Amino acid sequence: MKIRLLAFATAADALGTGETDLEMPEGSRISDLRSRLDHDHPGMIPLWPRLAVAIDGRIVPPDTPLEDGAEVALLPPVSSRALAGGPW
Amino acid sequence: MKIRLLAFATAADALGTGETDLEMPEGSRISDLRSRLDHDHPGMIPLWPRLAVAIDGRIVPPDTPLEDGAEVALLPPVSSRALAGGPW
Amino acid sequence: MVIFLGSVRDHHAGRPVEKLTYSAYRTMALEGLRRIVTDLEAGHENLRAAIVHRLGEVPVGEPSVVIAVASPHRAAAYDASRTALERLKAEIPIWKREHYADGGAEWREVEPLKAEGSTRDSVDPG
Amino acid sequence: MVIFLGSVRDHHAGRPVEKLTYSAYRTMALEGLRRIVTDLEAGHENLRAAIVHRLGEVPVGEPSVVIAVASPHRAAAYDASRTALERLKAEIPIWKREHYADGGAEWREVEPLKAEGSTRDSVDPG
Repeated sequence: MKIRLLAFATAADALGTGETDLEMPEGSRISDLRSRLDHDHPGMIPLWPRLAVAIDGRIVPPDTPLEDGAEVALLPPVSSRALAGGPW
Repeated sequence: MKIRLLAFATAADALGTGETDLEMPEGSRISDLRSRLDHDHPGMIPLWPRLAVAIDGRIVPPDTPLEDGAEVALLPPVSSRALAGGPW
Repeated sequence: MVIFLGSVRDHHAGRPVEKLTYSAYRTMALEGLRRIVTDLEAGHENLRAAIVHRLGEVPVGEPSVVIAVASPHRAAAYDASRTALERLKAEIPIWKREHYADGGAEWREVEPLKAEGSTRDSVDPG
Repeated sequence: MVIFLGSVRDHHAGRPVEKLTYSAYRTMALEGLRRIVTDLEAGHENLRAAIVHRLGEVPVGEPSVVIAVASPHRAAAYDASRTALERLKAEIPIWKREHYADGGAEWREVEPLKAEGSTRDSVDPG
């Protein structure tokens, strides 16, 4: 199956792209996608503990199955806390 | 002694003017001014319980002595509570 | 930056309002507004505030009050904006007269005017 | 009406900032902003809200975010404005990169993105 992968901010930097199509084996889950990205782009490894992952615009748990045609987005932290007392 | 009397909103309506000079006996206090105004303008009588009085721009107690040249202002309630839940 | 715009509503207690006229004890009102701004700016580093209140006739729908507060800290900006508004309504000698669509007009006088700082109660000279 | 303007500050942690660039997951960000507006408007009768966030390059001093809330009730307007701002910062997938006067640039990534409603914690896929 084919998924569309979107990445933003530091995740885009680590992948070298913000948008790409990936062929994944049937039955793959987000955890499988993660293994593959970590292998091809080791810069991803330290990011995962603070990444959220969305499928088709909804944040989902890490073992969520992928489906053909899904848009999977890697969402680094946003800047809320820095802004709580501070700068925009 | 001569004082300048300012009145606003319903107090101005009751006095028929927003600004007038008054000759008061030496030693007069705000309470004496009140008696005089109530005599000349009975429409003032119901207003006092909710009026504030300022001398030269400061809200003062009811027995404050008047001084020659003082600017005495009769200040009806403002609209804060109506606005608390509501309209400007 | 937090900006509050207070606009004239088109009704009061179900009665259609056409316009307001605001009248003020100008010197005391200006001094009071300056005092509010000074207090707010003293309360937070790098906070700046400005308050403008229109006087005279203001048609329905137009703003009569603008409060602008700039601060690097958003919580401080919101708090200062609200404090300015509450103090303005309690301490500043500005009165409003509502002119109704049916031809009548009434002063809206609700709360006895508060002395500065809004903690002291107003003085009842009666 | 309460208007919040969020502007780009000229420093971060003592380091002079020249500009920011904002990037977004546009479809999800727009949907999230609409959800915030819908929630706020559902929470108070006659309340109306609008949120705008600039993307791309924003120079120091210029606003990047505007939140406007109109309500006949001022407390509701202030509360909704703040809620919108806090939710925007926690739930909306918009990232900012600071470009420093010394030539460096860094993504500011502080809080893992929250799922909608901001009560659930973000999901850690690790």
